[in-house]
Amino acid sequence: MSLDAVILVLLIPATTAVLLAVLPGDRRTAYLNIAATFLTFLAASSLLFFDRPPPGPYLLVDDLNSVFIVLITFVGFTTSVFSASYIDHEFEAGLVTPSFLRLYHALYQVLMFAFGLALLTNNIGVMWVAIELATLTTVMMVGIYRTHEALEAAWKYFILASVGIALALFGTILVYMAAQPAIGEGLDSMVWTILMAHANGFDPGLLNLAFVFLLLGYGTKVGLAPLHAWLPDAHAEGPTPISAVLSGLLLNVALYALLRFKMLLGANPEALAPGPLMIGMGLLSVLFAAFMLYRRGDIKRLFAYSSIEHMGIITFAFGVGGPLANFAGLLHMCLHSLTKSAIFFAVGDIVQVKGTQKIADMGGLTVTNPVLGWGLVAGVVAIAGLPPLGIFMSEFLVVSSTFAREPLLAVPLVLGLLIGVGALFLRLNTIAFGEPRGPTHKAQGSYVPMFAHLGLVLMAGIYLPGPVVALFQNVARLLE
Amino acid sequence: MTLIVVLAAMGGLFALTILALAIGRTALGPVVVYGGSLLICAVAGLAALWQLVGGAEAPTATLPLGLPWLGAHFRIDALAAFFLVVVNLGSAAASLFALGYGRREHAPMRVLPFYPTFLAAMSLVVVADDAYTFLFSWELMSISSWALVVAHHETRDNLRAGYIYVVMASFGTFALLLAFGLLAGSDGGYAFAQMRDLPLTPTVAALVLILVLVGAGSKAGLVPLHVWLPLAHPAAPSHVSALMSGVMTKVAVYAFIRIVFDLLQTPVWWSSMLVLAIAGITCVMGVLYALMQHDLKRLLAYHTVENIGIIFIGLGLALAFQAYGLASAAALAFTAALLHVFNHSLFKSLLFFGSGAVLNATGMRDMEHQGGLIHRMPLTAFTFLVGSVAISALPPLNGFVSEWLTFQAILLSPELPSWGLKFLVPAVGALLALSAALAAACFVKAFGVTFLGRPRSKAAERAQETDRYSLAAMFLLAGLCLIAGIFPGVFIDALAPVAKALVGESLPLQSDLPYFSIVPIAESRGSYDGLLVFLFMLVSGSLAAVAIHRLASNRLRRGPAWDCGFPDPSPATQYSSASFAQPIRRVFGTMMFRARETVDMPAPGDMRPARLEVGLRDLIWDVAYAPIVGGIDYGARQLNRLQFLTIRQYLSLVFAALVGLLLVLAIWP
Amino acid sequence: MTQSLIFDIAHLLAGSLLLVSFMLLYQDRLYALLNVYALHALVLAMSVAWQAYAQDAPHLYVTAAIALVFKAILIPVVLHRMIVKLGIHRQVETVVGIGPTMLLGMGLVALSMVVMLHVTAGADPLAREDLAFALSVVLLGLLMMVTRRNVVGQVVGFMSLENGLVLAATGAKGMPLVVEISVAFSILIAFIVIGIFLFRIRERFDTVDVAALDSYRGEPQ
Amino acid sequence: MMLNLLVQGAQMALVLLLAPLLVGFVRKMKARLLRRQGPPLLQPYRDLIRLLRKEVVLADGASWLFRACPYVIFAAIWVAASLVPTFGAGLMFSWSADLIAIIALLGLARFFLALAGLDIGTSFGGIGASREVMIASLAEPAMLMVVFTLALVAGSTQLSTMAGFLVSSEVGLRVSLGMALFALIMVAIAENGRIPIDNPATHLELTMVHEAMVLEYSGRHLALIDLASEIKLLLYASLIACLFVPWGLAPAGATPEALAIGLAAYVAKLGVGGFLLAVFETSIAKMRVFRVPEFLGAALMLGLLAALLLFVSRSL
Repeated sequence: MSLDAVILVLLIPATTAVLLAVLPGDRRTAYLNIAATFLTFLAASSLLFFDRPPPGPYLLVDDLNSVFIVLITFVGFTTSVFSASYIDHEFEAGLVTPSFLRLYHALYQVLMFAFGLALLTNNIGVMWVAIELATLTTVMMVGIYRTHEALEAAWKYFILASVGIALALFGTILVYMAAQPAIGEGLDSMVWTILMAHANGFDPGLLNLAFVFLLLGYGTKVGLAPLHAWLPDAHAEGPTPISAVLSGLLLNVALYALLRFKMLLGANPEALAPGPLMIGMGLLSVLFAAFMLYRRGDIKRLFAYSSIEHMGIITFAFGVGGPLANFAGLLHMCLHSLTKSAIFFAVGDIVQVKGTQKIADMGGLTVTNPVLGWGLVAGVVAIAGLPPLGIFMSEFLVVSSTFAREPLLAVPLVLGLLIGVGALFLRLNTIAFGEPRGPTHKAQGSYVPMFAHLGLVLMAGIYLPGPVVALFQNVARLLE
Repeated sequence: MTLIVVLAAMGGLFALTILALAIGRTALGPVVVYGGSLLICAVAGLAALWQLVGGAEAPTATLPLGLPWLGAHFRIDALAAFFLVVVNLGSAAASLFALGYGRREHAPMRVLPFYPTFLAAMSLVVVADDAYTFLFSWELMSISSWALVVAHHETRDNLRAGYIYVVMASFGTFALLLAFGLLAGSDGGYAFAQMRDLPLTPTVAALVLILVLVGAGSKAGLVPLHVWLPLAHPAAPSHVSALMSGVMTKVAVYAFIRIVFDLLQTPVWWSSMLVLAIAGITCVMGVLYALMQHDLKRLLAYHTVENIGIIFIGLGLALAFQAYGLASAAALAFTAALLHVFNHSLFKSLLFFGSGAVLNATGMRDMEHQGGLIHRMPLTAFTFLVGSVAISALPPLNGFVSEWLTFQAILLSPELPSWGLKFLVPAVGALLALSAALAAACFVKAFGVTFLGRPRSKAAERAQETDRYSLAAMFLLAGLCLIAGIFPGVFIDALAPVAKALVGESLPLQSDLPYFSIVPIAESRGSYDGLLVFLFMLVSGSLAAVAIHRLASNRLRRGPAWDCGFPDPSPATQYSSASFAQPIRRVFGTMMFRARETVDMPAPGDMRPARLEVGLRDLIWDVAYAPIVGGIDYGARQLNRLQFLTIRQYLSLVFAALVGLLLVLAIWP
Repeated sequence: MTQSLIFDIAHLLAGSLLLVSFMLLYQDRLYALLNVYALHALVLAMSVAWQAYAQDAPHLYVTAAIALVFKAILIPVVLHRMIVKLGIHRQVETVVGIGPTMLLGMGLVALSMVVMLHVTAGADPLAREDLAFALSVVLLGLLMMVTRRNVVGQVVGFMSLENGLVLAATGAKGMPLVVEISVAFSILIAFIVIGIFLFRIRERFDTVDVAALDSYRGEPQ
Repeated sequence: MMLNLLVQGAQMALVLLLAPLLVGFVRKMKARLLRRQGPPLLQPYRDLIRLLRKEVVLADGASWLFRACPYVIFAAIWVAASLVPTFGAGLMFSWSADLIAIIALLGLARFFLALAGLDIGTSFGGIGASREVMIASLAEPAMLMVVFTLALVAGSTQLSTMAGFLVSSEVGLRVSLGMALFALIMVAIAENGRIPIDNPATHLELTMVHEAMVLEYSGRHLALIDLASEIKLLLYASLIACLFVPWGLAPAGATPEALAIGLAAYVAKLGVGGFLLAVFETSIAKMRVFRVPEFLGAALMLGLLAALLLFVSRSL
């Protein structure tokens, strides 16, 4: 039964992608897009409820990736809802052509397929291929507007991502070579479950080397400093739904790959602990992004950098390890993708309302568009880690659990968070409050996805349902 | 039972928030929200009072909220009950005031939804019994009050105030978070009960103490962490200012007491010195800053800083006595601090209400344009006068009682064996005395310049007495100030269980002494009887009046002011707030504020008016904050270059990272 | 044929690939660069073919064929055309001089050797040596990307890097998906080349012809 | 009980009656020292009665506070004075306010006096009020430091107890007590607006402090305020007397004889005190207003030093 669900998760997007590619570009295709993502979401969430199939050579479902797949498909669904209204407005405004729509929606489904494959595969090679596919797709989507800035951003993204991919592949090969003596030649040496089973027999040195390459390779996708360079521009120049997809989905998928390999190293006693490396890059990203936030004049780049900061926090949390920190990291990842995509929904509307991305040209949003403005305020309050919204809980857990064990690590983290909060509110003051500036049209995009996400985040801050907690705790134990 | 009532009340307040979102725009909105909060807070306050006086077993409850595997723990012990009373009394009074004041709010949707949440959050902090619930409510309190501070966001200053406030608030929260992290230990015992049992090493305990002092102190407004307070408190609508100054700072005091006296079982011997020194400085700095202000609400906010200093002096003394096992002395100091917490919440709210009424009547916060309001709004003037006398620590009102107790506690310092304290405590006493005297001076200025003299502007001439709800609130608090001043024994006895629970000893029972007098230690050591002093003054004053009017003349004639023979027509020649403070500024200001006076005297025949300009500088900002701001800006500017590299340069970054990591691997053992 | 001979030949080929990488670094004229790259691909094809023979893994012949046809012939020709069409300078502009680059390259090779010998004490020697060469080729390719200003130079750098990957992949005994991966990579490279042509990138990756876009990041610089 | 009540009443009446006399005595002494005839001893009484008979001329801008202030000031100071032991310690209500409370009562009086100065809205009232609070802001802490010193010696802030302790033998001579006395005298001079701080006799506007505040008062109001300030002088005199020369002070619940002796001793002390004050005032000149802070700062330092030295001398 549930294997079919797994197949469905991959099949629906694939077929829809083909369908959308052949269908003529039309506004109605957006609804097909929504329907497909919704079905994918249903199929994915069914994975939680039915007993799981035994891991095959290519497909695997366990607690870890079921959490990811449900999150990814859900955000994918809500984003498609938002993008329908958003693209519709672009279409009316005559900014995009039917062929654009066709390409856009087809690529969207390809992307969902790539994500699903990357998450559900049991084979590190396939995972690598899937992530490369996702990268190429997002590259095309970022460049889809064909403006100078968009092309340059896409190109930059493409080059940096290609190098990242190359490094990741080298790492994958190294893992195979480490596994091959213990497991033997052939496919088995690339299958997760088998790798995990025999991990302690691997050559630790090769594993370490492999992890370095994988950290840099997939870390490029996660957007960790100093590999982050593509991220702000890609977020800023693509269509806003794609910014939401990048922040909410792509980064997490790449992180998932990292986590898998971290588990692999963790399973081998002689291999060096991956923790310190991840902690180091996490801290670097947090501090770096926090400072970078200050001089951002472009609203989408602002929140792109905030994504870097939060990916840093998550990497840090997983690097610290331990049941509390892992739980916190997982929670933070889910809540961050919900919140950040909600923020990008708001930003999309704001940019359409104000007709610019320059923060200096927008102001007094809570006066002119109260719902949108307060939505953004809520989003920023959430992303700043303030209650009643959920990120407060994950930050609470990360900081307090770290400080009890490694005080010297928590201090720079806290500094980074504080500096980040300062920057975010500084910009929020300009955007949401003060005298209204810039045009004041009504916003076209639908508010439903934004407030749905914020509602979930709010609930997480106040009450986490038992099953979710149990699931997360299992995963946290898995990641040990 | 009590806990259920309180939690239900909080639920009600959150419900009001939802309701406010719905009907906030209608004329009914303010009435419902403020009326509702008034009732709810009154109920909660009474329940807490019952808990405090009845002395029942501390009720506890755990809801399946917050941290999943922990749940939200709530508990009302004596301390919590006392602070619940303070919080809800203040909230109820503010809501009553707002029933009149809040209706004239021009942006109701920016105030109404956040107001009940703010109230609820403050109470939740007090009843929380685990770290997550505590910090959650704490930060909810900050963020909702932030929303209220930026309610009037059109003016740049308010936005700036809100910004500094939110940053400082997060800073404080992180400090507390780290403290709780240490208290909880590595396996995350976040419930307060677990923290009490966790043994700590002295260094860790010291670290916790410093973090708490920073975290709670930044919220309470201890110098030098006070900078946000005088900006944020005045920026909010007046009833919210009253809450922030009168109540929210007390919640911060609660946090300090809860952690240092309750959770932190390991004593830190030098803690008292640190607290005392900071508190003493806070007192004097606060009142000196206040004296230099022209903005009535900002002046009041700075006085909050001063009073927080007084409270912390009491707490520091309690720590000192406790550290050397002088339980009864500790109880005296502790009770003094708590009593001042209560008193200050009364008169500070009262004074902010008064300033709100003035702001409403004249539309200005600047005292330099007020004047003569006592003729136009006599009732407000009367209540404000009562508040001023109370906050200046003058008998027979309540402010004097708590400061008197603090002095009595200071006089017990010879019993302390530690030499440092022997010398520190009298010095702190001197600072306390200085700040008390300066406070009196400051409120002569505040009341005199605002309410007395002649109107300095058209608006002040046309001022109208404020509405009856506001007056009711103000008279309620003024009455309480008087009652707490002349029957202090009752209140001290109410505090006995708190002191008993936290310092292990409590003051002797006061209420059975003759004439409601209070005797902290022994009759021979010192006693005070507010009631008698009040009666004596009443009797002798009225006696004199009657006698004179009967026996001597009672004739009266109105005439122009004499003023040594040249009465001046223009109100501008009156003493303004700046000129009133000038002597004191010349005494203290040159050192404290780098006060510089520049006189621009035009040549004879030159028609332009002469100008005297005074430049004041906030040294604390210059020394402590400006560098941080500059540093962050510098860092941002330097790092920002990385946003504008070419792809090849970015690749070089990746390359460098790779080579670096490989080198690490190569030298790895 | 004895095991040692197989090993020696594989070793020789891998080593010569590294050598050619150094030759790439040394070139200062684009045409020459392209020719050397063709040689690079050729050596790779031979080494892959040899591995196919050694591990008698026929599917590796496909990879070898791809390397030969696509990289050794097609790409250089296309790039050659491009240089002519876009009127790209014939000079290879370097960030640091050729000499220092070579020294850096030496350092990198030494590093990769140290790392390999340091970490892979246990692995079987063939794989190990191969891996060391592959790693150095990868690093040299990256070095080339960051020290060459020309777009062509950078592309060539990337492609040599990718050759290193393929070398490593084929060196790993019985690694599945090698063919798929090499195909995927060829697609990637095709994309890049097309991209260059599409965006009419003249000199560097980061000056797309349309404007000096580096200056603009939607931000006040 | 009855007797105690009587004694307490007697004390209240006594301070009321004696205060103008003290002032008259000081004036007389000063005049004599200047080789002048000087006003008769009872002149202050005459002034008061004359003022009481006159009608009040109230400035137009005056508010209800302006009319209430004289009574508040008078009441506060009178109550304070009647709680300071004059001829007998341990009076019936002496425990109802200790020394700190008494100082606070004086502070209350000053508070309202300053407000009255501001009420009419004239520049002179402002000058007076602002200078008064400036002086007070230094005098009060100095006074409190004196109280600390004495309280730390006597282990009490209760005047009767302090007097009782200080008269006892175990005190002995202490450097800190000397400093305290010195500081207390300086404070007393400042608080009562005597030379060199302020000149009660002057009407040179720019040098006035006290007079400037009461400039607008007339008739019975002025009478009350003058009387209050006279009582204040008496209060400080008797404070110094009972704290530093407590001999002859009748203990609590004493016999009428003892009370009589105490009364005689008290009058004698006042006489000496008044004479010394006169000598002091005639021998120095008034200082500029902004020299006052240094003067009082010195007093404050003396007080603090006294309190600190106490520990040293004690621990020895």
